[in-house]
Amino acid sequence: MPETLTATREITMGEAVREALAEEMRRDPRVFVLGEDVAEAGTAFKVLNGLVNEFGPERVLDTPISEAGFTGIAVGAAMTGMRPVVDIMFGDFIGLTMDQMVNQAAKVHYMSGGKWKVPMVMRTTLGATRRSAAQHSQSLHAWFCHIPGLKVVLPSTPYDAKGLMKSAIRDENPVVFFEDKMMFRLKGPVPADEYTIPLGVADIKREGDDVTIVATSSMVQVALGAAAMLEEYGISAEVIDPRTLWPLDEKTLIESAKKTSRVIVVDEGYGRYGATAELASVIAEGAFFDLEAPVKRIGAMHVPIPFSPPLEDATVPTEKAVFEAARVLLGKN
Amino acid sequence: MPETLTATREITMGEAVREALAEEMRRDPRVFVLGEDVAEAGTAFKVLNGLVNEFGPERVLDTPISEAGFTGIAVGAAMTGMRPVVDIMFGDFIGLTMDQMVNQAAKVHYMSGGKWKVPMVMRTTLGATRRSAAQHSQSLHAWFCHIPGLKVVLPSTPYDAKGLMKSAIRDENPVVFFEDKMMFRLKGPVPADEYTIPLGVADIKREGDDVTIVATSSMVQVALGAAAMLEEYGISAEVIDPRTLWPLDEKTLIESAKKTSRVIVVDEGYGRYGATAELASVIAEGAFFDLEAPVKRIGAMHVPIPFSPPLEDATVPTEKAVFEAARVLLGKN
Amino acid sequence: MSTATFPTQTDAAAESERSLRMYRRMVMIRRFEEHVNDLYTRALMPGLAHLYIGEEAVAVGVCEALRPDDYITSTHRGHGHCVAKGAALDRMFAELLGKEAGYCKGKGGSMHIADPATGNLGANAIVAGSAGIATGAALAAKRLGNGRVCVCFFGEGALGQGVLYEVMNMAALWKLPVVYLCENNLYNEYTHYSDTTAGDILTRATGFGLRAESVDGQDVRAVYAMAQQLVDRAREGAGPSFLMANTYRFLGHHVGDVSRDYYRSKQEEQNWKGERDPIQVLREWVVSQGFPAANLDEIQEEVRSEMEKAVAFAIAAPYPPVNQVDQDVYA
Amino acid sequence: MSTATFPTQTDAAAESERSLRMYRRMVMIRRFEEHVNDLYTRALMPGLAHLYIGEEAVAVGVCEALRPDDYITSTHRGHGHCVAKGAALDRMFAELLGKEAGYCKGKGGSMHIADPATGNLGANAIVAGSAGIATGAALAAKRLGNGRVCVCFFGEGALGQGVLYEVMNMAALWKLPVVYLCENNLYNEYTHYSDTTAGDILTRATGFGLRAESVDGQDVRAVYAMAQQLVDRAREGAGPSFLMANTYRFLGHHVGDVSRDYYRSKQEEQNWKGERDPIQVLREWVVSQGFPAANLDEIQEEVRSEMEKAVAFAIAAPYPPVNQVDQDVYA
Ligand SMILES: Cc1ncc(C[n+]2csc(CCOP(=O)(O)OP(=O)(O)O)c2C)c(N)n1
Ligand SMILES: Cc1ncc(C[n+]2csc(CCOP(=O)(O)OP(=O)(O)O)c2C)c(N)n1
Ligand SMILES: [Mg+2]
Ligand SMILES: [Mg+2]
Repeated sequence: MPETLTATREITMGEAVREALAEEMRRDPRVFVLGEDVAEAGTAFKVLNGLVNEFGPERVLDTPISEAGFTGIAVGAAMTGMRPVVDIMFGDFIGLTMDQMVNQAAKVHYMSGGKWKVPMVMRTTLGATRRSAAQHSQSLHAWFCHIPGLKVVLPSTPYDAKGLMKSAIRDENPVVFFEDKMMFRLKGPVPADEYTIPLGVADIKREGDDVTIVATSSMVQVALGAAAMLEEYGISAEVIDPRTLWPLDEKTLIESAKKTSRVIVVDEGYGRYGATAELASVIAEGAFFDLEAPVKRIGAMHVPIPFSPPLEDATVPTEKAVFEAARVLLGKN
Repeated sequence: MPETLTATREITMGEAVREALAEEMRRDPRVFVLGEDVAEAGTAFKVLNGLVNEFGPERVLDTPISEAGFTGIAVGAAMTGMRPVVDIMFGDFIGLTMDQMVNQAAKVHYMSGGKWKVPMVMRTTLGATRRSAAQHSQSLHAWFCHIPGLKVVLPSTPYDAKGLMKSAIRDENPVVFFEDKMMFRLKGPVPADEYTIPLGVADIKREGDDVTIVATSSMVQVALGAAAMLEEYGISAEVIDPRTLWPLDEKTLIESAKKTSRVIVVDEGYGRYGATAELASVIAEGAFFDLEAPVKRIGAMHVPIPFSPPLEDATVPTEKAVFEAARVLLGKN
Repeated sequence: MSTATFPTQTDAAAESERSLRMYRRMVMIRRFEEHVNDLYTRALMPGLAHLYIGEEAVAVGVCEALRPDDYITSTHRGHGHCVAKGAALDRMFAELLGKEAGYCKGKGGSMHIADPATGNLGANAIVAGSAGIATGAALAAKRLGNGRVCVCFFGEGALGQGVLYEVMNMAALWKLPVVYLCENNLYNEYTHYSDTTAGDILTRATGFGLRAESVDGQDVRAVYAMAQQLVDRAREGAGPSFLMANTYRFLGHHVGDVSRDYYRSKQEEQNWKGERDPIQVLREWVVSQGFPAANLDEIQEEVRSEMEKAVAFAIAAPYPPVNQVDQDVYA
Repeated sequence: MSTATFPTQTDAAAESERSLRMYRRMVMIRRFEEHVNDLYTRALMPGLAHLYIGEEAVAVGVCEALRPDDYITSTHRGHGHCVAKGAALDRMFAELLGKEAGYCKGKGGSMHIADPATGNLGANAIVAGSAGIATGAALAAKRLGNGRVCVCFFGEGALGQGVLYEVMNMAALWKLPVVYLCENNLYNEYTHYSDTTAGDILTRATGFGLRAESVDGQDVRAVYAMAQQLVDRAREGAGPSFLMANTYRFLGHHVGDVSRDYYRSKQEEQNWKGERDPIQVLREWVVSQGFPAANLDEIQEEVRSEMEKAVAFAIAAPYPPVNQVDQDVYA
């Protein structure tokens, strides 16, 4: 976070996203939001509450339940002069939009030899533990990370959410913005003044020397919790949030890995073939000869997410799991 | 390949797949194929030529161009007593089926507490260099590998294709079977006798001591070509084909890595956040202290696949690239 | 549960027997949902709950036309369909509370109840998510020649999803025994369906080659009569159909949706509740036929105590042991 | 290229001018495709080629009704649409050969030609893949108030894809200036559309609230007249429409599809080619109007030499340097 801030308030992550949208909609008349129940209802999570009052139903546009269709409409509108922000209520529903996002949005610029551009944002959610079961709890961002032509943002604080959302909207490319459903009420300091955060710059959420914990989105708080626990055991953990998984700030990750020589990567996506694999590989490639041990990956258990609370809780990475992994890594367990 | 084979013929990969389907359809009346132009046309790649003559249009069922719809139909038919094989002409089109495959097929068994089963196969393709451009050339198998509840098969020889397809059809779970479009005409020995290959068992395609090359699908031939080149330089490469990316035969990969202490992973999917990341991570986790260098990952260039031949060729991993990577890894470049 | 052996409507005794059975089922659903509301409000139920109160006649009338081995697929608002198809209440409640004794061992929860024994292919939390499954079940039924029919329940919000039209097209091409049952309760969550649905719903279905009908979804007898026609037709091989049942959810989209003024008026709700309550509508008809109201009250009473036992069972039931978390991923 | 300044059909001079212009465009497409066939057969063209021969009247009649700044989206069988919308032949050929001088710097190829200058949002190799894009362009046109209309070309095979209905629904709800142009050439690849399309196509569109029409796709004048009505209507704010043009591809699904007996008869092909060739149909009309056939022959000649130059340009043009491969991934 910048050093000199005037008038910093504590607001929630949901409010931060709404502010970013409202500011960008004021700044640029081409920006508009579309999705299911975004207008009067302000989305299922109420994050957009009030936007329709300021901007009217044409710029906060309720759609039918047609994720593929309205994502495709956003692609076309983006190509022809608008800057749409598509709202996909649950990240689990992105399966319906993969063709539009991957075969269309991500490729239009390249396939046209750079002639057409697709400046759009898809806002969607990730994160479990809401007892929403297997079709409403997934963190599927790894799919989009795999696709050239897309950018992928995973904010972990209100400050980051606002600054990154503004950059995402101003970006000339399709950007997918994943918000953790469980963090909408998380509060944090956010300056009243205008600011943006560039895509592609990791943030060191906590400095430390003994172990690096690379964490994304919901897992940043988990990592910080684990770091606090480790501190009591005399272990100094550095917590790094890449903030955008593509573009990826490899340098910051690798430098920290070189410094601490032990790394844990935590992400709420399924643990196999997920974001942790790429992050671990990038770190191993860049800091191999400085590492004391293989990069430890922690992701969601490789099972569909169960409804029953004790089962669901067992699938998600916890502070304790990260704490213990760090101790094992340091041989202090 | 088994030691004692009677009556082994040389057939193509396309023929091997067709034989597998025909044999399973004879064995089990519940097995049927559905997809676009599968019947008289025998698919766009002619792989199913003649099947409709033997089994009739109800068991080789032409569908409208409705990938999501007929994949969903396959899920329902699988739950209620049939064993569908869904044909998705180009792997690029799986985007249209992600909701059906991921939110339905993969989760039905778990969500129902084990009550319903979904024994279906999705056959689709991967692989570039056909000059088919960005929407007909992708290798998107990493998406499915990420999803618990699915199995993912990538055969690299006619022998493997036949044995694995038969196992996929007999499996009680949804299995996605990726065939390389460029390999349909590749010939190889296939026994006339019945055989199956279990899912989850890697195959050592070539033994070697100095470097391990883990390669999938289309990249197995590339790896073997590179191994031959390396041999001339006195470097002995072991080539391992996991054959199924999920379940994954970690043990075989790790043992080889421990033996050679240098590993290259080659896969035709996009190089970032793809299958190579998981394979490299699994190997690093299992053989870290035996590795002389970080696992080298080689995937498709992180760009949409271009049409122009010289550009397209530059995006795909080549024998030369693997050869050179191995020499660098061994410090013999 | 219905069996295919009942004679036609012309048989008065059978008709009154059927009416009482449907009355009981509707009351069961109503009571079930009231308990869900209560469990949720008491923080005993995790997750979300989408109540079916007000729409009981649709599930009950349709399932009355089905054989036990016929299939249904259901939605996020699925408790009514499950009950109507014959699910056991105790195991349903147990599932809603995430208990091991539940239909899905607690893994599915409110939005994913499934039960092979009653032909329930599963509730689905993806809007229109079961359209493909239902159509595939109909394809299998046709291929296997087992005479089964599948009813695909969905809300009118699912009309926004393209996959529905993809599978209706195939069902029509292949004459599959499936009935697409559109529960038009006027709202997709918090948006009136007229803001999301252009053209004419029945014409859409006709355009894809389906027989298309609509029915008063508050009149269980009308629903049953129409459903029976369409189910019989499907079973005879005449192909798929589309039935729109016009109905209304009396409460919120989910239990937490309590301030609804911004999307619909209290007056509208009052009108439906006061004049179009499906249980009341049937009660009036039954009484008008000279059947004593006391018998209906008795049914109410029986259901009430049955329901309380089921709830108590579920509350007392244990959670699944944590080591079950990675069971049932693969068959 | 058409401009919006031409007077109405009642003006005979304008009409014959238009007819000649449309004749020229159709001949251009025909010759273009013949060259593609030739280039492909001579192994000068990489990939696949889906020829538009036989369907020329559709693209030409429709684009005649468009302003230069109106949008189109196109398909895998897209060369005709690009030419009709005014693309330069040399840059089209260059793209087909993967050359740097091509419309997409060789990155797109036959199935992805796009050109902002002529309002071409791009051909698309996903069946129905551009339905969303076209509808979004219409939404933008409406919001920006620039009076543009978008025509979404697709084959009747795209009627299988649900996303088409999703976006038609939204276009109707929001009265967007878009025309969904269904080129019904009877086949989805190697399957007759009657095996893949249940019900009635125009009824489908009507069911989603669109004005729905069909037209003889071999009669360019009829196509133009109907398209003009629907485009005008869209431009005036009256909303989207659906036009089915009945046509036929004279050759294979792609250049390699030469033995077609298993899916359609030679006789059928002969009938269409002999009696329903759109160029011949227009020629006969023009001549019947007393216009000398020699002028038409002159047009043919002009087009022929123009085409040869364009091909020569493309053949001589260099491939893009390999270092361009990772350019244009991000804007
Ligand atoms: C694909 C998908 N999109 C969005 C949602 C979120 N959602 C849940 S219920 C609902 C409204 C459904 O309305 P309708 O189909 O009419 O059913 P009702 O709730 O009225 O019974 C929405 C949008 C979802 N579950 N799945
Ligand atoms: C989503 C998708 N599915 C399948 C294909 C393969 N495919 C290419 S063209 C085609 C047939 C298209 O038929 P139609 O839409 O009628 O167009 P036509 O070729 O007749 O012009 C198919 C199935 C594809 N490109 N995209
Ligand atoms: Mg509804
Ligand atoms: Mg066609």
